[in-house]
Amino acid sequence: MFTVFIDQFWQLTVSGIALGFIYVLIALGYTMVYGVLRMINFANSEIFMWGTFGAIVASRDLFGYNQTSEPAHGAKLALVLFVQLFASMAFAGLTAVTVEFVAYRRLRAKGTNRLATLISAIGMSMVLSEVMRLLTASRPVGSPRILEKVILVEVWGAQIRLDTLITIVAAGAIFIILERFVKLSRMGKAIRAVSMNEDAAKLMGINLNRVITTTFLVGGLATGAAGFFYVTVYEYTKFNIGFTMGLAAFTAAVIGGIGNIRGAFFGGVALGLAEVYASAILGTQWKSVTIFIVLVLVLLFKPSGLFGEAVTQTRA
Amino acid sequence: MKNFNLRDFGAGIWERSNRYQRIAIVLLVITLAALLPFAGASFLATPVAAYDAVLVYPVAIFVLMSLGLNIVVGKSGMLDLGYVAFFAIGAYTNGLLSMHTGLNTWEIMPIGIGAAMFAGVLLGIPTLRLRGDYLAIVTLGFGEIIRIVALNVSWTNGPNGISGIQMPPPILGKEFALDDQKLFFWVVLVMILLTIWMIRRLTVRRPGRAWEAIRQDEDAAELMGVPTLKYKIWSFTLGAAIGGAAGVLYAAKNLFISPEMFTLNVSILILACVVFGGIGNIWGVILGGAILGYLPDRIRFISDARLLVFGLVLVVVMNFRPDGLLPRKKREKALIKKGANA
Amino acid sequence: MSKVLLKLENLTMKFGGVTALNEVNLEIHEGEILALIGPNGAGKTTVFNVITGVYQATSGSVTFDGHNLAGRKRFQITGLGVARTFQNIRLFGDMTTLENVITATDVHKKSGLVGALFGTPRARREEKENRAKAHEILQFIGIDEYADRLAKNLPYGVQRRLEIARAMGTSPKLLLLDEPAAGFNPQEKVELAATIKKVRDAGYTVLLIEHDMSLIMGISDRVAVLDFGTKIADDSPAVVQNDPRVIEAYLGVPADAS
Amino acid sequence: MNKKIKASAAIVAAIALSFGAFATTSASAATKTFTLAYQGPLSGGEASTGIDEQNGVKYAIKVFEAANPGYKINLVSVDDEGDPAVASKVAPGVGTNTKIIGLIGPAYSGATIASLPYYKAGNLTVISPSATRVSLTDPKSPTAKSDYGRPIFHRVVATDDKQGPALAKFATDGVTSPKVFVFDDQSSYAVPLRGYVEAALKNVKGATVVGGGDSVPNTTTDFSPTIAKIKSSGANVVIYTGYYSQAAVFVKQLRDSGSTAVFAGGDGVFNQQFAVLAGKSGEGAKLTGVAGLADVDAKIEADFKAKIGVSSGVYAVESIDAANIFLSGIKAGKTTRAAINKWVKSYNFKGIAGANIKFNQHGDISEGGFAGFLVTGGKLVNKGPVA
Repeated sequence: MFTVFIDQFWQLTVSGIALGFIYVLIALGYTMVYGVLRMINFANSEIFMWGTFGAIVASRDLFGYNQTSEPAHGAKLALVLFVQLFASMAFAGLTAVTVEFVAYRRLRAKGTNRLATLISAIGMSMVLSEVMRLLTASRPVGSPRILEKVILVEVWGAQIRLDTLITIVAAGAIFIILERFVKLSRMGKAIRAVSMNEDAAKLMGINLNRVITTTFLVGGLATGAAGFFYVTVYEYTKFNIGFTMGLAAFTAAVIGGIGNIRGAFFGGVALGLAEVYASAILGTQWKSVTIFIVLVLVLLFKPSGLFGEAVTQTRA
Repeated sequence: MKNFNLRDFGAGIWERSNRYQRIAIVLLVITLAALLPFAGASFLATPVAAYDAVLVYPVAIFVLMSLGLNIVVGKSGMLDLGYVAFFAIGAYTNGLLSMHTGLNTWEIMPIGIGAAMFAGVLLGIPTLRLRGDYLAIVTLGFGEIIRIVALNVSWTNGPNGISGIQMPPPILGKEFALDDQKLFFWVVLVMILLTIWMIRRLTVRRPGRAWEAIRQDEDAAELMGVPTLKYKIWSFTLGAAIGGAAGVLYAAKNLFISPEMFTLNVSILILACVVFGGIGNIWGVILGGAILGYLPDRIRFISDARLLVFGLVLVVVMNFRPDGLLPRKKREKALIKKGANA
Repeated sequence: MSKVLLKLENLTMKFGGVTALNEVNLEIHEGEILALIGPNGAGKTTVFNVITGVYQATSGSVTFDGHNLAGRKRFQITGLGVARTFQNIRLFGDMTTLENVITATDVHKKSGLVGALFGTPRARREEKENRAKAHEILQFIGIDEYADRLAKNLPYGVQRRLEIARAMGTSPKLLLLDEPAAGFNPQEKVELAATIKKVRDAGYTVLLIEHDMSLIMGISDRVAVLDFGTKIADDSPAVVQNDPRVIEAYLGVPADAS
Repeated sequence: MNKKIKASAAIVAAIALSFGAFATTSASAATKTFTLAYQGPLSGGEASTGIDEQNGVKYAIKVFEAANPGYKINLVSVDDEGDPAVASKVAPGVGTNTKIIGLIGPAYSGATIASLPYYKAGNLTVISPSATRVSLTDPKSPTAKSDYGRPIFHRVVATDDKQGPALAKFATDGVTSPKVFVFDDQSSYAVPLRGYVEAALKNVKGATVVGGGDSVPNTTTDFSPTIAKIKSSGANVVIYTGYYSQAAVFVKQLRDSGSTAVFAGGDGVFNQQFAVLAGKSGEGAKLTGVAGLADVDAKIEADFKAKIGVSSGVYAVESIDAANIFLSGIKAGKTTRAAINKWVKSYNFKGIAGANIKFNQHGDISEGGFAGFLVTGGKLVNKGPVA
């Protein structure tokens, strides 16, 4: 049972961290919105899915790649990857802002009815995934190999591949940029002000709609970046991939403490590792069960996640 | 009539009626519902799928499950995203018992309900201390766990599912038939009526007040002496019981069950029924279950874009009627009694 | 002197590094009105929260009517006979005034879910008793005319009174009132003072948090003063009023500064 | 009138409109009109399979109508989303709609089992192009009482217990002392097939099953734990029972990890799209399947593309064959459910792949088996039947 785990421990760890970094970025999408609106953005999984298509559209339609194309090298490689990343983020960011505008804004103006918002979000995610299903005729879409997956080094039996390295470094960098943005920029401060006290923030002259749109945009950009890495690593997407990835990322956000940006980071990495370890030890079929049991245990001892919600509202 | 709305209109009629008129109204409504399966030739007809079968599942069983989930989400304010778990437990209880024993549907029913309630208590005790969205994700996880277990252990036949479940034995000499599901619809209708009776009984008395207080302000409720955890577990368990009953019926109607029937989508769909119709209001929830159960089959002619339209309907209705089609009571008794229309 | 109903001994409450209550000792006697005063953030509401079980004390003990309250659940403490109101009104807005009170009267009833479902004689009887008792309390407080109105639609003053009525619904021995006069005009305050006296005369013991000095001086039997979590005075209103430490706490002028 | 009313009015209007748009299928004209149905996943995650199969059926009907003026065939699309729950919702309607005299499908075994009771009750003959579960035609299986489809169920596809040995044999062919790692995608297609493959491997000389296998939910795209298991077990052959899209994602990751183990898959992987999606990593993959339309007859494939507008997809040959059995029956004047059933039972003609189609008493075709395919140069190259 544990032979694979022991035998391949470092390889599993590397894979888990790489997967975890993708979760981190999607979790950021959930956590940003939750921090400000105290609401699960159920459509975030589909925003991610649209992000993956951004990368595909960029490579296919802008650079003319198809399934039989050769991988790119040097400056061209950097250019293609950069444009793909940009396209993924743009697709997802736009989708996120649209979701906010169509599914949430009106309800928010009417006051707080969390469940109506949740159902509206669920409806919106159905719309998003169905539109993509019709556009792709329900078929999986492959991405050509743009980045050659060279094994760079092998340490303790763990292969560090180029795509793994790029994912960890770039996703980490994007995370840090967004985290700094929320911490330091004027807009970021406004976002945090709203998340602490909406009414007070309004009184301070903060334009609530602009802040919320920005929050969705930032969350969408992070989620979109995750879409790019997903396509680069797995070279595949389909209209229904959002659900599984979204659920895992959301779980990660909750484990870390939803609404807490650092929590999203640790939650995401922890989930990536837990998933890979559990698959190796118990069999891949039990990975979700393991994750949910971990989740329940975490919540029983830390009812608002490992790092807690950014703002504790509990007052009695 | 400036602020006409259907809910208050209906409530108004009810408030103004005397005992005999009320009995007449109830009988009339029940009769109309019981006659529904005969309306198959009207505009209600469903393309492709058989109308009487659609009435049983999804429509009637969705209504039943929505009523059950409404106790949890609507009455006591706990967001449960794993309601399908209890449905699955009921269905699998029926499947396994009818495979291994000679018990019939009605004998299995109490066992299925009991199993679902037991699971409800088991899940409820550790998790119902959690609030809001944390509870939501934990229940969601529970629903997935049940499905994954059913998929991966051998005694449930794994992904192959359980086939050959017995049809219920005849009732009052009338046989259940595959090509005519009226009898089955009436059975589910009776279950729905029982559930409505139960909910109405409970809501006007102590449990209803406790749930309502918990929903509105859990801390205040506990400080006013409401044993909140106990009533939350009761609410959860009653919801589970109804979900389990629906599961037993579903397995008996379907004759075949497999894990892929019990995905998260079912939980979400039932929650959508509750919120769409009018959370907290029995009549709203019934309407929601009926419409959302029925609509996808009614609009099969737009086959490919069916789910797209369904999603759009959810978004539009929620945006224009956030409290659902028939929202929970908002007006005060005194005003209705006077028949005033402010 | 009558018997001690509630006793706080060396009560300390810490939140992380912040000490909200520091070794507080306090006794409340049966049948008195005790006012708890102090500047904002002095820890008054924290005292309420510890007594009612919202917080578990870091150290020290709370004894009520011979029962140690440590580790008891909130609803059990309410069942023993402690009830409170909230500074920021926390009524059940979607329930009627009457239902708010009945919810509280349920605490001493025996019938539960099964009784309600099958309409057992006991459940029916208890429902009737509840209803009668609730109306009685509403009449006592003087808001029975609002019985069928939704709580969220009531005028502000009535909501404040309903908070008291709801707490009385639990048949408490000790009533904790958290700033019941907040937002009242002088006329309403006078009426409220009369009501609180009436409540005490009906046999309840009252612990009151309030800022309005004239109200406190008018009705309290005793006044305790908290400052930064420490009790600095505990005596009759007249004595406390002239205590230099109390004046310092309120005005911020150190007594020995010169 | 306030906003609320306007809003609800709009909703009501929208619903009414969509109801109004529903018109009953037009009544039959002067020409002889008959109705067949296709059942399979036409929406949802599995839709591509159903759409491909239905295209095959549509093609067969077009060819038939062109060759036989005066005949008009209506095709009812029965969308079961590949989901037994949906199937049991739509099947009663199909079973009682006696206009439908024959049904091609259902595509999936689970949906078939859920539908069977209703079709048995209505004596509706079905011919499935792709439901491969053994119990459907096995009177001795423990679940025969419900699964056994006689007399109405037939299929023009070989069963899992035939494919298991074929796949085991083909995968290990030419590998000295094969150590085989087998894993599935948790679907009701893949899990039983994996069982048959593992059982058959016991009979392959020198072969051992290693690593304990794995069961990977078909929504997974990260196969690193599975690959870790494969490496740890030292397997030199990897067999996947699942579908082509996951297989392509997997085989890429397998090759990227430096593994050179033989990759093999069953008819779920057997799809031109596998080679396209997997690219270079797919080279040398061994697949078992039944030859596709393009492979069988390039001329028909060209005609198919001209008539339908897209290339043929999975199970195109089987779908066309199944449709042709019904169509020839209609031509022969068998236009009731009972007559069609008799016709199908005694059917004995060549299918488009050249082999004779004749059903045995359980509804299985007596001929037909699996061929082995090797992915070479991005194409699936037929290596001949595996017996």
